Amino acid sequence: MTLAAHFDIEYLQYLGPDGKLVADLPKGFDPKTLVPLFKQMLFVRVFDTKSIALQRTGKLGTYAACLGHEATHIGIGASMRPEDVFAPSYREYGAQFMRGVHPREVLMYWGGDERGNDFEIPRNDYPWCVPISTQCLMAAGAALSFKLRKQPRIAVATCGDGGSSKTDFYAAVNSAGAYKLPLVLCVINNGWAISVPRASQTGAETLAQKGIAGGLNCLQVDGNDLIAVLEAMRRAGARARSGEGGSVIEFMTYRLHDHTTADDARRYRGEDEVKAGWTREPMLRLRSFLTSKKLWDEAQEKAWLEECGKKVDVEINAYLECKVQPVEAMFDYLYADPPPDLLAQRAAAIALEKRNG
Amino acid sequence: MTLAAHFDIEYLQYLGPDGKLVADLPKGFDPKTLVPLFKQMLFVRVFDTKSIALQRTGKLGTYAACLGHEATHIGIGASMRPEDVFAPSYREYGAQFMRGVHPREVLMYWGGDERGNDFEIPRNDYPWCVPISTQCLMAAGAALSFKLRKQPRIAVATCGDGGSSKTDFYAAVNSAGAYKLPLVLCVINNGWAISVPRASQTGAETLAQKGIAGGLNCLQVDGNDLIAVLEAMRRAGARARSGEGGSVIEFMTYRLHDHTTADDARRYRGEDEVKAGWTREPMLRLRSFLTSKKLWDEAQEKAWLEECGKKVDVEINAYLECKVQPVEAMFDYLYADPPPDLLAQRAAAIALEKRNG
Amino acid sequence: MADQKIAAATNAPAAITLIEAITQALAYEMRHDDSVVVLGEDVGVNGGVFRATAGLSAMFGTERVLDTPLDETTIAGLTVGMASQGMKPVAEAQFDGFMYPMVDFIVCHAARMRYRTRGRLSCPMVLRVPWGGGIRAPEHHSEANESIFTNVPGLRVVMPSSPARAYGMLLAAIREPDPVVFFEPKRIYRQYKEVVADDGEALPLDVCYVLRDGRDVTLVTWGAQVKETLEAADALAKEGIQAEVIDVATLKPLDFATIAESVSKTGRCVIVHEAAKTAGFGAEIAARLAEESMYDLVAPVERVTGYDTHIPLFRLEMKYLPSVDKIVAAAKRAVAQS
Amino acid sequence: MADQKIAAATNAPAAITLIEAITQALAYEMRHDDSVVVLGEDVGVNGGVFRATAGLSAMFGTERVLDTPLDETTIAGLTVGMASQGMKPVAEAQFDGFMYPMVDFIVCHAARMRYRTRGRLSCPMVLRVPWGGGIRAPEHHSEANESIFTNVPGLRVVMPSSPARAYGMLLAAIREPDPVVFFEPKRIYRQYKEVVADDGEALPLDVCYVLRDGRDVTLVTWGAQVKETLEAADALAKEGIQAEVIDVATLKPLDFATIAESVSKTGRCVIVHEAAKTAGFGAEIAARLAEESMYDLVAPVERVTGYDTHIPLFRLEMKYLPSVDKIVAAAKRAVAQS
Ligand SMILES: Cc1ncc(C[n+]2csc(CCOP(=O)(O)OP(=O)(O)O)c2C)c(N)n1
Ligand SMILES: Cc1ncc(C[n+]2csc(CCOP(=O)(O)OP(=O)(O)O)c2C)c(N)n1
Ligand SMILES: [Mg+2]
Ligand SMILES: [Mg+2]
Repeated sequence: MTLAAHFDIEYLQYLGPDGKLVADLPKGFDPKTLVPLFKQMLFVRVFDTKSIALQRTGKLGTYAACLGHEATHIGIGASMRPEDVFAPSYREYGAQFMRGVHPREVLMYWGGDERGNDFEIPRNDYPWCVPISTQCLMAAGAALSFKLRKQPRIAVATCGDGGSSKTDFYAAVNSAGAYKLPLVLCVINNGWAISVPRASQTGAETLAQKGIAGGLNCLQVDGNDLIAVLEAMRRAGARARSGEGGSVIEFMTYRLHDHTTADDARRYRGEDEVKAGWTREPMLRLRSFLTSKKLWDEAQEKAWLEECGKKVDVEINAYLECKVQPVEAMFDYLYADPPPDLLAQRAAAIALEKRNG
Repeated sequence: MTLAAHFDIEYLQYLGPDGKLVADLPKGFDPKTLVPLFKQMLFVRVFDTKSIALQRTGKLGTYAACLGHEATHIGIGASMRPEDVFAPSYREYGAQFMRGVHPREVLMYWGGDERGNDFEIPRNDYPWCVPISTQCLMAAGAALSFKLRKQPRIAVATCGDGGSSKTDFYAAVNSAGAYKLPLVLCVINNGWAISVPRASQTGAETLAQKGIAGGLNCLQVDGNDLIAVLEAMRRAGARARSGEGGSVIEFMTYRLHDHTTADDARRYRGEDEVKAGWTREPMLRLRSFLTSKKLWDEAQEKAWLEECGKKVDVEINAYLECKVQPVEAMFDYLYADPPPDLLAQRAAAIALEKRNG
Repeated sequence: MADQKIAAATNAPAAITLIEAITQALAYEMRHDDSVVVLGEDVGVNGGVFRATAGLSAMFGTERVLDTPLDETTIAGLTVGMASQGMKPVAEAQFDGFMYPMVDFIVCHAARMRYRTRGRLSCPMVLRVPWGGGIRAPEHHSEANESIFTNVPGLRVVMPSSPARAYGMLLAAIREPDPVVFFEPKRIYRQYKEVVADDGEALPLDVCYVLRDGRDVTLVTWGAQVKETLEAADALAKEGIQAEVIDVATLKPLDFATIAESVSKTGRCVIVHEAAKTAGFGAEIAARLAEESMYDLVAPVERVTGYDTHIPLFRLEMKYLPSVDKIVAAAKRAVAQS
Repeated sequence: MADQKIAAATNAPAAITLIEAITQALAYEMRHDDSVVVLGEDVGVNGGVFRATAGLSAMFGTERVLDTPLDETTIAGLTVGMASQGMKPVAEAQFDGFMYPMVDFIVCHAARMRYRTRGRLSCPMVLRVPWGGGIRAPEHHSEANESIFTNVPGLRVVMPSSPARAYGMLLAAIREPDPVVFFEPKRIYRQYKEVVADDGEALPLDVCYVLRDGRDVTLVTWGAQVKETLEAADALAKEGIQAEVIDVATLKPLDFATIAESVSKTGRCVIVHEAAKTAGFGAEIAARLAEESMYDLVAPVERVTGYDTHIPLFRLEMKYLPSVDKIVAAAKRAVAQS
């Protein structure tokens, strides 16, 4: 048999579900650096819990929880530099917080207010992206712009296991390979795309191998293991920054919550599976690892959670106090230079508002 | 290093460019069966040459030549059964002739007459498909319909190296894997997509490996070697028919002509490359192989070419004699049950025709 | 309409919502025609995010109710492929805002299969699209994009606005030998119930429905705005203005005769739709009036539509949509002219 | 217009065709603005299948003139990505019939980037689309699909019909801070030459051009039909009918004021376009007339358009398109009314 080509896909994992190391730590890796990240993971979980509660009490629109994804999200965010560009799907709050997005902005977006997308800090990051995986291809375009202008920046996009079936994802893979783009495509495989299980999306054994279609670097990672996430992102980032091109990383995690607050996952998946998911979730193992290293303890956690609660409440209040935009906001951000007919509609809308009091 | 997955892509070749075997023939393969196929290849080349001449003299619209692709096209056509469905792109006449498409139908299509698509024989085959690679996904849909209705049929689609960049191609790969479809995706890599070389399309080492993205069977083949083409198609067909799912086969060949008669390839590729292409073309080696096996000789070729010329001329005449459709043909095939406003437009168009004589 | 259906029913039919009527029609046709399959994202065990396909997977199995990979291009391509080989696929776009990747297959293949092959192949498919705003949904879940398809020859574009019409028109759409884009006004999916006999009786796909008679002004609308338009007619009646209300129901082909007849009586026409004004489908109706009913019109045509901007996220969306107030004001303007 | 340009030119400018004007505008703007890049299939060394980008690769290198992989989704997505990060990409769809896969990115992202981020990000891109039929091209190479974009808020949709307008409007499109879909009537790419100074002067993207004055009937058109419409005006003049001819040039936003002013004078309007009639962009113009010019109209509006079927393959295509005859007949019908 003559071989035309040959490919291996590596699997990365350091921390087992029980918090024990299953492999040597990456060279030079200092466990102390995990503590602030673990704290961020806890913060995100508090935020997530309170956001769900907010939705349940009618104070927020549909909300996509991130329960169970914390290690992947925080690891991705932690690996990026401020000048890089992040193109999220819709639930990667942890990564966004690491980049400076305010929790109140998340709430405004899901609260039906476009101003939530006007991030005060990562000014060039993409907003949440509802049309699945289109953010991957936009990120490829961003990466292409960095490359053409010789800027030392990379683009990082995330999508789901479902999203990896989307043609836009493949287009991003293809472009990244064709142009050797500084792009990291993160496939966050949480097992489900609403009600459709991973196995129904594709006949591929791994989602990482989709990168082979474009000649990209491919890696599969335990996405509940923060150390593995960080190491995978470090490698992909280094490749991207040094001109070696793009990567596809599959992060294996699990969606512990419903798809969104509009979904009821009991219709399509069993209790057992969810229970098993809870045994592999990312906080448990990291807490136990850090505790074993004497880097974390119960008292610290209690104090920190309290602080998180307060911080999140400040954000929630800021969100709740935010007045609805005036009716002309509908018109004011459509064109830099709005045409006369649109201005006439704007005036009519304002007049109608005034009339209706 | 823990491996998540591992892939090998096989390369198939039997006949070297010099007509000598570079590997043992597939088990049970009888060289005699190549003779009628070689004759078909010659027929296609005669047809192609005459069609180009027809275009040059203003008697045909833009025409996409198939010069150099004969082994791949004939091999694909030969491997299919009448009840299968073929979804070509736009230059696979050889495969279509094997399935019963009349040369005059090809000419009518490129001559600006929709009746060319109304194949008399392969009634369920798809017509030529201009929007690149959409035929691949339609073929996946056809394959899905066979699978759901438990019909023992397969779908075969062809696309180019350029076409393998198209999102529709990836969607076909993904669907074939997700549903384990009886589908064979043939990527005919002729080195160029109009002016864009294969290397600019993708960073992938082979186009065959794109099938890995969907968990398909992948194979790379010397597309100028009819034996390799037949063997690759046999394997992929057998898999498809036995429920093992889809394949991506990359056929390595070369476009010896301009992209179409509307193109001038000298603008973007060198003479040397084309010259080298002629040393690897498919007829040369097959002729020499068959001659060495005493299965073919010069006299036979001369007689057969003469016959081909006559056959093609009959087809060309039939095409040239074919009257333009009446104006109402524009309206008559749009809906099974045309709406009244359309019928009114039809009547107006007929009236206008009459008025204008 | 509904009354006739009750009469035709064999056993006491239940009152159902528009979305239940969709489910009922799908189930009916799947029972009676083996070649009908349903496909889309989450249409299987989950029954669709709106529950339009609830129960179908259990009834007909996963070979008739197919969850697809998450890709709209895939859904469209597979659908065209199946339809052109003799099946009758009913595909679902999960939301209006996700159907754009389907445009290529709909325009280049579904709408042309019969035309380009001179009738050798055809494409009897239905694309169901939950449509429109006003349900406080996230971005891209609230779009009124019907106009994209109305300039495309070879398609039928329909939008029922009552349970009975949803049932009858969906049956017709599935039986139609050519492709149908079937918009479902999601805001009124559960607005009210109506008795709809499960008798398999299709409704025509080429007529407008006069929902209310009136002599003073013709209000023409479709989809969810039928609700506000009927309410506006009520409000106008209180002021002595008799508005005729027409539900267009089938946009393509347009039954302009029914609209023209009404306008020949009223002399005034207000077109109401949710999509942005410019080049929305209302323009076609106004254009036909300008061509064919000019001598009947005693007042300029009015359009009450979404503004020429995107439907905002939900805190502002109701201000974007046509409202009873806006319709009433336009009708009064029209009636004030003579 | 052209005259003014000659006056403004610094060195003797040459007479060029419409397509050469496109190339000239691209080259001008690439010389003056580093952030402008061109991308598409075969736009590099091959200079585009129509030669619109001929020479640009040699002048500006492969980092400013990018051949893309063969995928229109890719072209659209990369373009939006680059534009939203501060570049000014000018993308080419090789033919009108291949731009459908771009609809998703244009509608969901390009048209919304500014809106959804409240101005934080924007999308200054141009999508060039060789447009229309009549060149005896293969299937899918002859489509008039401009109406798809005209209902989409946030876009500009333009179509020049002379070398001077092509040059000035393309410069304007590239400099425009919001996305522009730029249709190029390929049938008249090389119809005639006109002197167009390479002076970098842009033309406005929001005006209609009155190409010929007349008092009897207003002929409104755009793109390649400007040719037939002007010829029809000549023919009408021979019969004593003075037709005013308006090239819409920018479809979105529509400069309706110019059309209304003309119709207020002539009282008659014939709209000519190549796309299928139903819900073509002509409908919007007719609708505006029905809303805003009703009291000026003395005859019903007429539309002379492609039929409501696909443009046929080339043996029949000229019978599909609006012709001088058809325009003249419609204008005479209009003038016969009073
Ligand atoms: C183009 C498009 N189609 C459908 C949807 C509806 N939808 C939203 S999320 C989702 C599932 C996504 O699953 P996955 O990619 O695995 O991401 P996850 O939600 O699991 O993080 C679907 C179908 C959408 N947002 N966009
Ligand atoms: C969607 C689409 N985009 C662009 C084109 C124009 N086009 C026709 S053939 C072609 C190149 C195809 O190259 P390849 O797939 O390698 O096939 P080949 O012609 O070499 O057989 C292009 C760009 C098209 N037909 N369809
Ligand atoms: Mg998922
Ligand atoms: Mg090729």
